[in-house]
Amino acid sequence: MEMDTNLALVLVLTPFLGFLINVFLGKSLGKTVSGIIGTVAVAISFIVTLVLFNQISSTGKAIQVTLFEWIQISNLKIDLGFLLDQLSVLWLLFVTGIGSLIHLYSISYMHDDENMHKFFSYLNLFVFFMITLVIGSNLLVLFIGWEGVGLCSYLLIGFWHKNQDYNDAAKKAFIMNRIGDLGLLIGMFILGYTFKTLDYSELKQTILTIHYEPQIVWNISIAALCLFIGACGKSAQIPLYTWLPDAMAGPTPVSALIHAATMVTAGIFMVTRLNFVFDLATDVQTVIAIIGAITSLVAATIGLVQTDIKKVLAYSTVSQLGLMFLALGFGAYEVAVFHVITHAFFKACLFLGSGSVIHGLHGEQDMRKMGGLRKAMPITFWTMMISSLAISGVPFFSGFFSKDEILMTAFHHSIPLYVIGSIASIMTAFYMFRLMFLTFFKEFRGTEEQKHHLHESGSLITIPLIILAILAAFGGLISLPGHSWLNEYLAPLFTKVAGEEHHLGATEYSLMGVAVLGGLLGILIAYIKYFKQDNVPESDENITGLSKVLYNKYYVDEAYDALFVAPVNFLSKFFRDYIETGLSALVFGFGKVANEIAIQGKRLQSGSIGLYLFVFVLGMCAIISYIFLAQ
Amino acid sequence: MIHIPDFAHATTVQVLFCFLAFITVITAFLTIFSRNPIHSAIYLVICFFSIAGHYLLLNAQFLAIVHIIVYSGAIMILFLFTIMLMNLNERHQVHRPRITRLGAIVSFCLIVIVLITIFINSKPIVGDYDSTGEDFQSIKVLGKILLNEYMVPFEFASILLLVAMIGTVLLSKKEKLNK
Amino acid sequence: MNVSTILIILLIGAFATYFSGDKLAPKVALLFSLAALGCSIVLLANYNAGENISVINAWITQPKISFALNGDGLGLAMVLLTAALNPVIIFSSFGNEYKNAKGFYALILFMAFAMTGTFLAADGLLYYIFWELALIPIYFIALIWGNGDLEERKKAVVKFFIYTLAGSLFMLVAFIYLSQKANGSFLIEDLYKVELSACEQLWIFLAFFLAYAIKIPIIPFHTWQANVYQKAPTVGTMLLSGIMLKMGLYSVIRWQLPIAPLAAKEYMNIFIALGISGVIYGSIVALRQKDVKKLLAYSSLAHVGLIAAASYTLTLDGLRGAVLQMIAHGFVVVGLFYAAEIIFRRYETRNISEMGGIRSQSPKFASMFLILVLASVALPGTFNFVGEFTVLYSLSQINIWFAVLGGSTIILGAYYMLKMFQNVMLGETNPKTFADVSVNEGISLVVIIGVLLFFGFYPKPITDLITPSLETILNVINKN
Amino acid sequence: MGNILNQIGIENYIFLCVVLFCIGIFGVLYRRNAIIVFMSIEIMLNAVNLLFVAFSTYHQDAQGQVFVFFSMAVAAAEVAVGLAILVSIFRNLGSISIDNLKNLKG
Repeated sequence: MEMDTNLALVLVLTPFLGFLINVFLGKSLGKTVSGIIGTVAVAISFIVTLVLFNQISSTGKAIQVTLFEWIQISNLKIDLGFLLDQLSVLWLLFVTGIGSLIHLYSISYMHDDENMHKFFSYLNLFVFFMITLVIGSNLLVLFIGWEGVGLCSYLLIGFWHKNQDYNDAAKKAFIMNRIGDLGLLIGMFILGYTFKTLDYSELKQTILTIHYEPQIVWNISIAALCLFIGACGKSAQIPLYTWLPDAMAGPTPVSALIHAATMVTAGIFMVTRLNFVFDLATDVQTVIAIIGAITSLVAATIGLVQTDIKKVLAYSTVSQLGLMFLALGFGAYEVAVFHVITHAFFKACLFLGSGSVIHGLHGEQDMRKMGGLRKAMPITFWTMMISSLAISGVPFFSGFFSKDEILMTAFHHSIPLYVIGSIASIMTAFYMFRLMFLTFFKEFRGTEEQKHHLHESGSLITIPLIILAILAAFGGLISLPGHSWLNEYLAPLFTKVAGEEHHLGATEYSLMGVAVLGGLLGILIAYIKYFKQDNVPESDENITGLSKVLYNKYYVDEAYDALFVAPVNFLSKFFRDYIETGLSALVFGFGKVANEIAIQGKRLQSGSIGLYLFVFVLGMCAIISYIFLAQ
Repeated sequence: MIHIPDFAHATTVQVLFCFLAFITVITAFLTIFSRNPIHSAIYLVICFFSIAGHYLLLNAQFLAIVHIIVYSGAIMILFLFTIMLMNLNERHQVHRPRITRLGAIVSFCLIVIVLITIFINSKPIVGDYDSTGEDFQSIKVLGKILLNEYMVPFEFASILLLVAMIGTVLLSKKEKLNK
Repeated sequence: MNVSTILIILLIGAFATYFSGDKLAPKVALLFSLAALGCSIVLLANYNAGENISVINAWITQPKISFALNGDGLGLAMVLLTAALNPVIIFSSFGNEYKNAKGFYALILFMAFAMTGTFLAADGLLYYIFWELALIPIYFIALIWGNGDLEERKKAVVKFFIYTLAGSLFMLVAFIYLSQKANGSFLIEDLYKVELSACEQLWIFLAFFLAYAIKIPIIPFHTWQANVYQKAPTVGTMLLSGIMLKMGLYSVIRWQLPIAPLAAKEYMNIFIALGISGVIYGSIVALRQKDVKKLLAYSSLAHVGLIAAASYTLTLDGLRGAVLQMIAHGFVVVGLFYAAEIIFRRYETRNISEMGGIRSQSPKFASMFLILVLASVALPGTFNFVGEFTVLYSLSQINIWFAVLGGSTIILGAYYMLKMFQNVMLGETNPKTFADVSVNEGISLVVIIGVLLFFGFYPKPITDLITPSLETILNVINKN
Repeated sequence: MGNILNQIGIENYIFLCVVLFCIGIFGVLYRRNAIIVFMSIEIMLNAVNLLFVAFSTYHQDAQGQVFVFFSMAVAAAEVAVGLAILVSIFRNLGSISIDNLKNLKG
């Protein structure tokens, strides 16, 4: 037990130590050293995770570590403790694994930035919080990580803080997340109120043994809904998704690590972690499925017309997250987890690839000014190609297996949602290959200056790309249809029989075929439109009709501004200018009234002693008669 | 009810009381209504003497004597000196507006009515008054009480008088013009 | 050793400071405030060792007024807050030059004396005297050493003084009425025992409420706050927001609720709603403030609204959360005002629109400021989160909508604080140079941040300290 | 020695004192001359003193008389100071009509 505690502490605290070193000494250590420290810190965590993974997959037992009592609330005790089980270790594997790769990548990518030590300290802090989020033994420890990663996201989106647009994006991300956080808190309150505990294992015990009354079921439903709102905020689902595309203001490694591979999957982690709660709230599950499906479709349609390479990937991320929630909505947690993992591989690879491109073009992100990079950047091209094939669901790449399972699950539960998911998948294939064609094929459309400097990125950038591409290609092997290592590994977590193992019957094969065909169709359209016909998206002013609506993201941001931000600002102004002044005048009014009474009363004091005496005698008469005659 | 003395069978004491009371009231009235302040002062002296008579009637010799000394001797002399110092006479009679008079009469009537009503309404006082025969008001007894029980107030009275004296001197001292 | 020692130290300190001359005064004041801190720590140790540190002496026999100081956990926690913040506040003023410094620092110590007395007093009239005594120094501090136009300042400060004084008078009336019922005794135990009808309780409750609602302040009694915070010197603002506001909140728990529990239960929802509307109102008004100190004043309004709401839940969680949040808010708000003062020292302005682009010139200051901002929006890991979570949890036990509405502070709070942070610190490098924090400034901020982070992860000492006395109070509340 | 009140009756004293007191009040209200006002006040004081003595006899208790004694001391002091004030008023204003004393006007 002592050993486990130490391991867990090493796991959590190494990135934190890296953060501290970089914060306090980073500047004097120099850029490369601080980068190495940051990377090594995460790599150590990764190694510890491997040890733990080995231990857990061999023993199958979860490790529970309690450090000390944190918050006392009358009927629930909240410890600062860790729970290392199959789910958390799995999550840790790709958090620290991909985290290490991205740290490595950043050493080269951020080398020109004067605040590189700060960047690494923030990244380390992020990893620290992410690990806390994943291994917390109760919801409140999860919440530390949950808000902590939000903070790091804020810091990293606004990393180039001299640009106020970036700061706005960072602020927006933080506040949108906080809306979700409130939901999560409320969910926690209801759970705490109903079950008197927030500890996962105790919660599970209680829920599995409790006697179900309508009130309790109702509470669970509301709690699940609130928790889902929290997940919406963190995992960028409708209606709280608008921050994620804006979050691309941050450096590209950040987008890869936080806004694609790890942080945004926290919502899925939380739902999976609390699967026993969501299983009891079937109505909420339906809501989750519907929202997931709609998100995936809406984000995919917006992704069709974006011209910023990172924006395309961002909307793709939102869309893929939607698909994961679709799976969660059907109770197919292991399917969602599977997609989380494959998505982490290929999306991280895509983002890093796009980062490599941007790096090569000295900060150019507009795809209209790219093209023909295939020759100059072969490694980047091939790795991105593999990942694009994976995300498009081309057979035998990782995305094929995971996406197919989601669609299959959807098909078994709800045909309309299956159709929506499939359309989103086709669109995914289309816009990914639109991206590929616009970026890597045909002639270069940028300036001569840029063309002159085109070159493949250094090995620190390409090595992570290659590793991720390999994972993206073969990651699907962990959960082959019919023989799923992942399902077995995760089985102890779920109360229901892990998924409904699909028999690979005729339906399944035909579904697979439809999916493959859909993916190929998307690729084909992209090929025709952007390779054969040599189209280049029009410049901003010339966009019209439906594509203008799409290009402007359905005007959702504007709608939110008009619906929420503007009224609050108006109220603020109104309160400040009228209510505050009014209340103040009211208080001064008391003083004014007193003053006025005094001024009027002054006249009574005429100074005429005769009058005073007269009044005095009258008063005396009144008092005497009251005392003696009023009885 | 007001007990009206039966004059036919009045004792000496009763007659004396009526006489003194009559003088007291009349001179008090005259004090107020005299136009000349000097006359007022003279009437007031007579009034005070009659009150001293009442004190004697009530067998409070000590007070009667003190009263004559303090009021008739000291206070009234002070009044007379002041009046003479100011050289006040009828010429200084100030004009009294009608409203003042009306007010005065109204409030006078009012307070008389109120007090009389209270007096009538209150419980009748027993006709028999107990008399223990014990000496309670001779100079000897009063002196003991005053200098034992009321020692401290007595001393304070002296301080009061001293302070009043100093105050009077200060107040009436002619201030030099322009400081 | 008992709790009166700390009062004596502070009082002597006030006089010693006054007579030490303008040059030495700041150092003497710091010395005495540190001595008071040391004394309070010793007291804490004694208390934890089970010693009786309370004092009770007869003072006036008719009516029965005693010099009674109650050294229980709750009072001690508040005394510790005062004693810990006081040196920080005094030390933070070292960068400024004050005219007639001896008077200034003597008044600070005197105010600390009165506030400590308020937290300790266990006799209604003694408590009232300390309560009013605390008002006098801040009046002079704000009036004489404040900033801005003298006429405007006078208007704001006099309004504050008369407003709070008028509110307190109702409390005095309530106390006198209570002591009549308690056979002329003002002792808190006797007042707790007084049996009152529901109607009487309501009136008593309202009389107390007026005094506290103005002091805390709860809307709509807050109109003095923003102006006074803006006009007072920063030290005064820190004293007001860091400690003096807590006097009102503390008194709600110590006096108002146990004395009139029936009324508190009957009208609980109304008062909670009032507190929560303060949260929303304060947050919204804070959004559009141009002056940093005013913005912080409204944020303070929002936070104390939440604390007051929690106190009125009459649950252990609510009271505990309220106390935790009081202490946390005390530290964070002092830190934030100090940060505003640091900017003012360099830029001579409090206008947000004239700031910006500071972070690139002074990374250390920016980091500390950010931590304070984050603590103020209750990021987990800071002390404020522990408080706010407990508070919101207690509200959710009464009615989940209270928690939802009160919880809007974590959204709106993040909105206005981050907006402020962005406009003050971020953006293109400011053309005016901004020197990074000096050692002196750094020490104050680091102490505050250290406290916030330490108790953020390990609030147990404070929770253990306050819980028994809160339970006692709850027993009194629930006695019938 | 019997009680003198057996022959006169306390109510007669009360009646006398009330009348005397009312005369005093009337004088205060009716006259403008400050000295006469002062005299009226003395009449009122004496009315009260007389009542004290009467009740002292009624209760067979010396306390009332002691009180009268003190009230005389106070009256003496009062008259001395009051007249001094009047003198200085007269010196400044050349009149002692109370209508002229309006400096207390608010």
